[in-house]
Amino acid sequence: MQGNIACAEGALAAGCRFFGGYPITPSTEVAEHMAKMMPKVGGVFIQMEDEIASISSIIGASWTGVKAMTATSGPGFSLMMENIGYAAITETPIVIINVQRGGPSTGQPTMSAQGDMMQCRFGSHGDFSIIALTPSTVQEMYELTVKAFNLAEEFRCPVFLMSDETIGHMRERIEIPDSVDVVNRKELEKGKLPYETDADNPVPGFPTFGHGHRVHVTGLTHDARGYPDTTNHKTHSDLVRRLVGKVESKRHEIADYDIAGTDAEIVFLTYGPATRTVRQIMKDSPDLKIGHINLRIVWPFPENVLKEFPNAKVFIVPEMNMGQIGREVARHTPVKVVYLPKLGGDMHTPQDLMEAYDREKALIGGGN
Amino acid sequence: MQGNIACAEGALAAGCRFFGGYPITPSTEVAEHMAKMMPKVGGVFIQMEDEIASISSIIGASWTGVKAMTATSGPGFSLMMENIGYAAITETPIVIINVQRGGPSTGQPTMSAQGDMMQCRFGSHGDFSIIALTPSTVQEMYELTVKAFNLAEEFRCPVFLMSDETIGHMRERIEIPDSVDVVNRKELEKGKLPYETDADNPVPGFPTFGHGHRVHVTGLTHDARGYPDTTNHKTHSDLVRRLVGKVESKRHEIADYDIAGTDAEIVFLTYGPATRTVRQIMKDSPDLKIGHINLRIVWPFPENVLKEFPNAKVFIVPEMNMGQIGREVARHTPVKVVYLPKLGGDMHTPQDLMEAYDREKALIGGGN
Amino acid sequence: MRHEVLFSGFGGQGIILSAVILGRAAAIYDRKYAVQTQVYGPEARGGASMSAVVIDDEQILYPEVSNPDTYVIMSQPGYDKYGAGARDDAFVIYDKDLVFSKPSCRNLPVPATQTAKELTGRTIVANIIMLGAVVRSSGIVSEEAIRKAVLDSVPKGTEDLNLKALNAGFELGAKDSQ
Amino acid sequence: MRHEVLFSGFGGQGIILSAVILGRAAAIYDRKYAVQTQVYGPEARGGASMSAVVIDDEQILYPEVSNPDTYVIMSQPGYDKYGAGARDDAFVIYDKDLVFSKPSCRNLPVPATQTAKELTGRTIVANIIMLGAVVRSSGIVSEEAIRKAVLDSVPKGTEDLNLKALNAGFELGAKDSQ
Amino acid sequence: MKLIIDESRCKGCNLCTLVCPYKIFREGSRLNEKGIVVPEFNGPERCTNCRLQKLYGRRLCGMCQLTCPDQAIKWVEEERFEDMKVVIEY
Amino acid sequence: MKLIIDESRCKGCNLCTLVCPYKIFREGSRLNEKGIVVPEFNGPERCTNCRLQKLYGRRLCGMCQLTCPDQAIKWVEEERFEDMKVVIEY
Amino acid sequence: MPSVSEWYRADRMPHIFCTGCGNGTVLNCTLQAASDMGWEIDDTVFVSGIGCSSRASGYTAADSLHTTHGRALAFATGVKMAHPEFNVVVFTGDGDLSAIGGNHFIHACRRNIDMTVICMNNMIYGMTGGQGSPCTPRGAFSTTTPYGAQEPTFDLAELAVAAGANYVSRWTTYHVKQLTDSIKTGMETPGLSFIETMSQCPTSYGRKNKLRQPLDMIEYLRDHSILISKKRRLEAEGKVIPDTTFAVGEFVRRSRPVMGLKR
Amino acid sequence: MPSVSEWYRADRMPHIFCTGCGNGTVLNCTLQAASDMGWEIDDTVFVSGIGCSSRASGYTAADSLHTTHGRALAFATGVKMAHPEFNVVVFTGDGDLSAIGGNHFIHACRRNIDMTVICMNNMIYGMTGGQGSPCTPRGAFSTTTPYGAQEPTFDLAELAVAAGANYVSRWTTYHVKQLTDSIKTGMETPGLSFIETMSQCPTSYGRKNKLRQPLDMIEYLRDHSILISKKRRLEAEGKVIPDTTFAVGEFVRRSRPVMGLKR
Ligand SMILES: Cc1ncc(C[n+]2csc(CCOP(=O)(O)OP(=O)(O)O)c2C)c(N)n1
Ligand SMILES: Cc1ncc(C[n+]2csc(CCOP(=O)(O)OP(=O)(O)O)c2C)c(N)n1
Ligand code: SF4
Ligand code: SF4
Ligand code: SF4
Ligand code: SF4
Repeated sequence: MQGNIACAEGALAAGCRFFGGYPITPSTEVAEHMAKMMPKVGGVFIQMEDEIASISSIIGASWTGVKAMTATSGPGFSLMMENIGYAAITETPIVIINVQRGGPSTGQPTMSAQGDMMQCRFGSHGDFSIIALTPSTVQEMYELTVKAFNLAEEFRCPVFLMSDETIGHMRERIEIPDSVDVVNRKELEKGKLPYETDADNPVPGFPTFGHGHRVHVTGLTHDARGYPDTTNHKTHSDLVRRLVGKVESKRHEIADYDIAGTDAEIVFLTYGPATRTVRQIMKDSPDLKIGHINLRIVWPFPENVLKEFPNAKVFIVPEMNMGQIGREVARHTPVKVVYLPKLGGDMHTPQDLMEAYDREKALIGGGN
Repeated sequence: MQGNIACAEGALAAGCRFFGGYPITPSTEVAEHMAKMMPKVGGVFIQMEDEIASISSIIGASWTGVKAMTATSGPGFSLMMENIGYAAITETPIVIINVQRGGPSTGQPTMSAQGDMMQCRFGSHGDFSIIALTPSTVQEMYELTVKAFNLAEEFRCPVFLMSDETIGHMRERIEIPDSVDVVNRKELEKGKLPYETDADNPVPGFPTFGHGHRVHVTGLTHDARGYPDTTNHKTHSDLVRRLVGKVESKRHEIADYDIAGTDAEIVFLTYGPATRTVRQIMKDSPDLKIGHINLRIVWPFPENVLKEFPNAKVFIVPEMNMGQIGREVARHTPVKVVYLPKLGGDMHTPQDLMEAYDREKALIGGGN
Repeated sequence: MRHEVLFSGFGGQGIILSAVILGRAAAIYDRKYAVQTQVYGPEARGGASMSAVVIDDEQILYPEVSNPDTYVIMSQPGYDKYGAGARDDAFVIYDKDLVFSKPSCRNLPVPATQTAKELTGRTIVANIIMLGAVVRSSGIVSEEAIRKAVLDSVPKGTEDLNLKALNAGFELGAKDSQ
Repeated sequence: MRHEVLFSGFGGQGIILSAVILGRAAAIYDRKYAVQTQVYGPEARGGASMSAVVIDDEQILYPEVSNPDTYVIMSQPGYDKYGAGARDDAFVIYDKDLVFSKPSCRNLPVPATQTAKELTGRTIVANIIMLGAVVRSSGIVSEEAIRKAVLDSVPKGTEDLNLKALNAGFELGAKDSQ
Repeated sequence: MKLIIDESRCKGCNLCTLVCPYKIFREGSRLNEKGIVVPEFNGPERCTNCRLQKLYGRRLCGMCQLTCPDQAIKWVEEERFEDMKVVIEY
Repeated sequence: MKLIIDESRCKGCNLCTLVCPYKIFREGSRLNEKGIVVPEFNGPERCTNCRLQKLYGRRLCGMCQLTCPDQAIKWVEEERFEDMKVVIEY
Repeated sequence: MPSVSEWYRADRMPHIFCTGCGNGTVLNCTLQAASDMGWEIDDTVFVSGIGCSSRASGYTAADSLHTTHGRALAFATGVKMAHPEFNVVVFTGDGDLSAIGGNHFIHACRRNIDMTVICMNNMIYGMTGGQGSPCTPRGAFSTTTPYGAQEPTFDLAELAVAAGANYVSRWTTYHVKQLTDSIKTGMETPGLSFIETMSQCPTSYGRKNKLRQPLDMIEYLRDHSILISKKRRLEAEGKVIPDTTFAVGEFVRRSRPVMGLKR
Repeated sequence: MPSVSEWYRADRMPHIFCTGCGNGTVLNCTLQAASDMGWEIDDTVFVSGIGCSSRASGYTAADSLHTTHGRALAFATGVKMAHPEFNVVVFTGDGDLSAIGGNHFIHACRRNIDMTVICMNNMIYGMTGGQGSPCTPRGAFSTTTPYGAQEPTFDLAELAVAAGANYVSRWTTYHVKQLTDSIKTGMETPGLSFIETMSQCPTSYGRKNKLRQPLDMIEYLRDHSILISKKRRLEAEGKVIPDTTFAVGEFVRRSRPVMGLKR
């Protein structure tokens, strides 16, 4: 099965019943599969006039209580930035698939990249937080899409599956479970205000349209009733801190990663395709002491994972960009961080990583 | 004079003769002043149908050899993300004014903020680099706008004036010089290819439309001729590295900052309004040992400035956001970084900063 | 010496323009330093509006008013939000048709809106009346400076109307403040 | 054992589909592990197209072909770019109507496009002929598996046409490779 | 039924003075707490709607209410004793 | 003047076989290097444009050239000795 | 069946519109029509973009979605397609709908989605303080057309017709009865109904164009409107119609294929 | 005056269009018209968006701006307004122009900017492999309409008329002579000229709709077109015109106010 198809299947399994999208290479197969499947499951597929309309439509759909998603790639992703912020401030659960390709701009439409990792976190104006998942196998395209929907419901924020052309277009066999764990929309309790929260419950219940909540939803700074309150400093400050905090404060619970070789001095931190390459060299050279962190969720960044490697002398971060998540690593550790950018469409080869390993090994000195 | 008007006047002085924009609070006065002035100087003011069209129009205008700019705020800025990447990859000199307001989304339309600092660097998909200037006085709204145009010509990349409602709507007296230093478009030499560069000259000459270069400009990955070459890894890798490198490698030359109190243990790093507050407390309490870095250019981030404070025990970074440039500081120094977010529309007060100072002072201990 | 003047009222009363004019008078015609700032709702009318001017002989660093010495108040909500907290030695001048509370510090009630209506048939120049009154009774800028600044700032064709209002304000300001 | 098969040709020849079918045959019908990847230009036709399948008995980590043991080449530029660098013990099978170079390693020229045209009047099934030929001559997947995979993958109504092509391919593959 | 202008909502636009076919609103003169000059009634008894609405069991005109941008115009039940004052003019 | 099909450009769509009013193109049969079957000429001397263009000093038809999506159809100068072969048919 | 007063969100009144702003009137007519339709509040969703006019959604008692500038129709498409049982009404301004939102406008009309779109066309950007819009008449002043607007203007109703909407009409805030009836007809007509209301913005438009008083503006609207039937007749007779007038009335009522119909 | 062959960018040929793709034909007609106009190459700028059709700009010898998807007209507006002396020609596809680019389309028409816009309407998204577009006929198959397209379609020419363009026509790639003449008329007409060309995409549209051969597709286009004069006559006579046909010919030629005229 192709990665993109696995993603669409995962969405359907998670209960997605509304897809609004716009074609773009290399994510189009997600939409095409949805076009085929939605009528069969009683859901809605609609091809919108552009990506702005796509994300708008899924936010609208989500307010009717339906799980909704869209899929795109770089240029379309850039167009979604304004309404990603809208989903964040209105706390609308939505899932956005970005099958990354080579940027900037139209760049390399058919080639793989991971250049939108910072964008998915910081691409919309103002402060808020989001969750981003990064599959490295076709199986994970399926599983992490399910998980994306669950996290969207749990945290009421935009959740991104940040895949790439390599995994999106890769075909490998996957196991589709008979059933998956699904988190459903948590309806607002009667009598509660739409955005009423407290420190323990920073995520309010959802006042689904048509259920009698008579909610007013706005992208303006709003109070607990959901009413605009745009010049009150405290309302705004509280709201933004909550939007950021509800995700960031839970980052170690949200975290999803594998680690290996925790006693190593040289540690690779990867997400997406490079994870496979690190595993390949670890398999090929079982005697080398290689540490490995594979992040399946990069945002919020679970910086505590770095502490699992007490002997680390260097973190090598191979990315198909100029070094985006590497920046985050550097921010959290005094240990040396080596950025290993790979641009142009290819994933890191075992040679690439072995060379980096050898280089760092030589710098560190000492036996193996 | 109002900050936004000073900005427009600076643009005119720098030779801006095309303005394409769309109204949005709190940047609208820039457009309104341009509407009034452009006909008088023989330039073009056009109000486009939205912000996407606005940035498109100024890129188009720039290729005819005209200096062009637009002005916007958060929501409009988010809409410009796709074409910011286009300007970057085509190396089109343009200037974008962002008078920041409270986000995310429509947020606090009339209140001040600095929430788009990461976005201006990372908001478009893929890797490239840009330059961002941050005025803290109405005088600087004028001067840094002039400088923005000069840097755009020099580096052929999008240049941002990242102002905010506080400075944009502030009125104070400014001195307008009789003439300003202006960098003009450097025309491509005849016989050279449109994107022919070498290590010493990473910025190619400009093949202005109508001058016989017969250039093909594309947002696809292109070779030195400007022709699409979208599956060649090296073409892409070289192009992206050059787009990033032409700015980042010059970051210490581009840098524009003031420093004070280089022997201090407690150092404030500010840009925009908070600069004024730090200066106020330094004036009010001349006996305190306070270090201060005021950045007039935040991107590319001139990390060497941190080394000017050998005694620094803490960098306090007051920002009208949840801590965006503070991240960059943390990435470059092992010294403790204190984020001092202020949200809701107000700038940092002297009390805010004194409290932070006292808190850190207490933690550090020792005499003054 | 640093002066902080705070204007407050309904949106649409010209609260921001008043501050702009005062700032201009100080900066351009009295050659002092002045910084003008504001807070306003997204709505053009109805919401509360606040603007402020800091006037100083030296360069102004921190530009916000933190502890105004002079208030010009043109609505009850504006009074409740700002004027009510005025420090003891502050001076509060207010439109007595629209503010019903009584400040405890030195103050001057001015029938600005009423006077505007009587004088011109329209309430729109009430803010200029208030400006005249506050300048006369506080001397924060010279009368010559404020006159020039008003003329600079109002739409063509309304100069006479506004000067009339300013002069009316001077007269109302002359009355002893309480 | 890891097999790496690389397909290359013009866009529009069905290069990607060939790899998909081979991968499917291996993974679904031969119950091995298989990963299929590709490189293609933005243009639907004309540009060079490359796709690859890695087949292994164990789970496949690094999914790209780094050093293919089998090449299926359907254009001269495809040969120049990929086939020319084949290692000595590799096997190169190519459309002899479209590739004019002669590989130095073990190889098999197949008149696939010509045969397709003769067989069906259209060149569109040339890739299926190549598939048949490579399976027969390399044994990389079972013939049963490839037959099922072809049936799975082609548009309804064209099954017979494609089986005919596959069988023609088997026959062409039977001829001894050089 | 009786027509009232809710002073807490009226913003003094005077549109009601334009649209009423019976001209029962006229520009006011008194400044209210918000500095607003609310219109006054001028022979409100001429309003058919006030008088006949109950009788006919439906709204007869309502232009002022539909037009008033500030939802300031409403009909309220009258005190019983006003029943006597019914006068209809055309 | 003489009509040629540039084999390096022709992609074999056969649109020229449809549009030529004199039907001077017909589907080809030979596979070229790129695996493309380029159309063949069928009585090209019937083309008015080939023969009379020079005489009239302007393009007479050119449907094939305008239609050919691949810019593969061109007129080139003929070798002198072919001058003799002019035959016009209607 | 809720009375018309129940359709207002009482705890948010008074609204933020300026003195004499036409938006309040259009809100009245819309809620009157909804009430006349016998709709249930909980089956109804109001969607809007950004602008003064777009604030209207927040003063209705129903579920409402105040979205981003220009995008109301795209959000509404999601709402209606996901849940066709809702009555969906969109409030928008001329800037929101036809400047930044123009694409969603023509696509919603093309798809002919079963909803009612009410545009308060005040010929200006009110919320941001009076910049020109695609509907600002040639020659009119605004803060971005200080020398009088030079760009040709849109005829939004004609555009909606060409794009495919099933019902299209235009009225003004002076024509409250006709407007109310027309909105109701729109609500009844399957497919997309587009009702354009020429509306006064005394603050931003009036101030710049010597129509500062609400009364002046509404009289202007009244005096510059001409019934579409009359206009067509005059045109057929070859008469010149001054280009400052605009047609009011029903532009089209038809039954093209529709999306998002109640199941 | 450059000959027509000089208008092609020789070092980029052959182009990337598929066998039998109509885009190459439209390119020919456009460059022929430019050459007939006697334009200078260095006074001319071609602008395009993203899509197969939008690649056409890169095969012209002139300065050309291959922009982002849907935005060609907005970029072109900047080029033309900044430098009205240029002849500006825009190449676009039905997706580029009318899906993502719909807003710039109607606004460029409204502004009536003096340029020539050539849309290659192949009723599909070609570049991305054959998804439905707003111009995909109802019932037609594509990768995103696997059960036949359900959405109503745009009539782009009518939309351009309603939005305000001075010159609007439609032809097909079969009508190369008429198309060339029409493009030339468009180039001569001040204001925005919109020339829609129904064009064949055998690869993406044909493959899904039993029109796989270029010849089949072009014959389809020929057979489904009807002269607009004839269509109007038939309509006036009350005849039913099958909705699979489309009108070709000149929709409008007029002289509304124009922006960006040569000085
Ligand atoms: C993306 C974006 N651009 C610009 C704005 C600023 N803005 C808010 S409302 C508005 C214009 C509203 O005009 P209109 O829709 O005509 O409504 P009105 O206020 O006149 O009722 C603009 C430009 C915004 N909020 N978002
Ligand atoms: C913002 C954005 N969204 C989507 C795409 C992907 N994309 C490229 S071309 C295209 C469609 C082109 O269709 P059309 O304009 O009809 O041209 P054609 O290829 O059919 O000639 C799409 C959706 C893109 N490049 N950018
Ligand atoms: S229409 Fe309403 S708001 Fe206006 S004056 Fe009359 S009662 Fe007051
Ligand atoms: S029209 Fe051109 S490309 Fe097509 S077959 Fe004829 S010569 Fe070849
Ligand atoms: S600015 Fe204009 S549109 Fe906005 S509320 Fe005021 S009068 Fe109405
Ligand atoms: S996919 Fe279609 S539109 Fe694109 S080049 Fe091929 S035939 Fe032409």
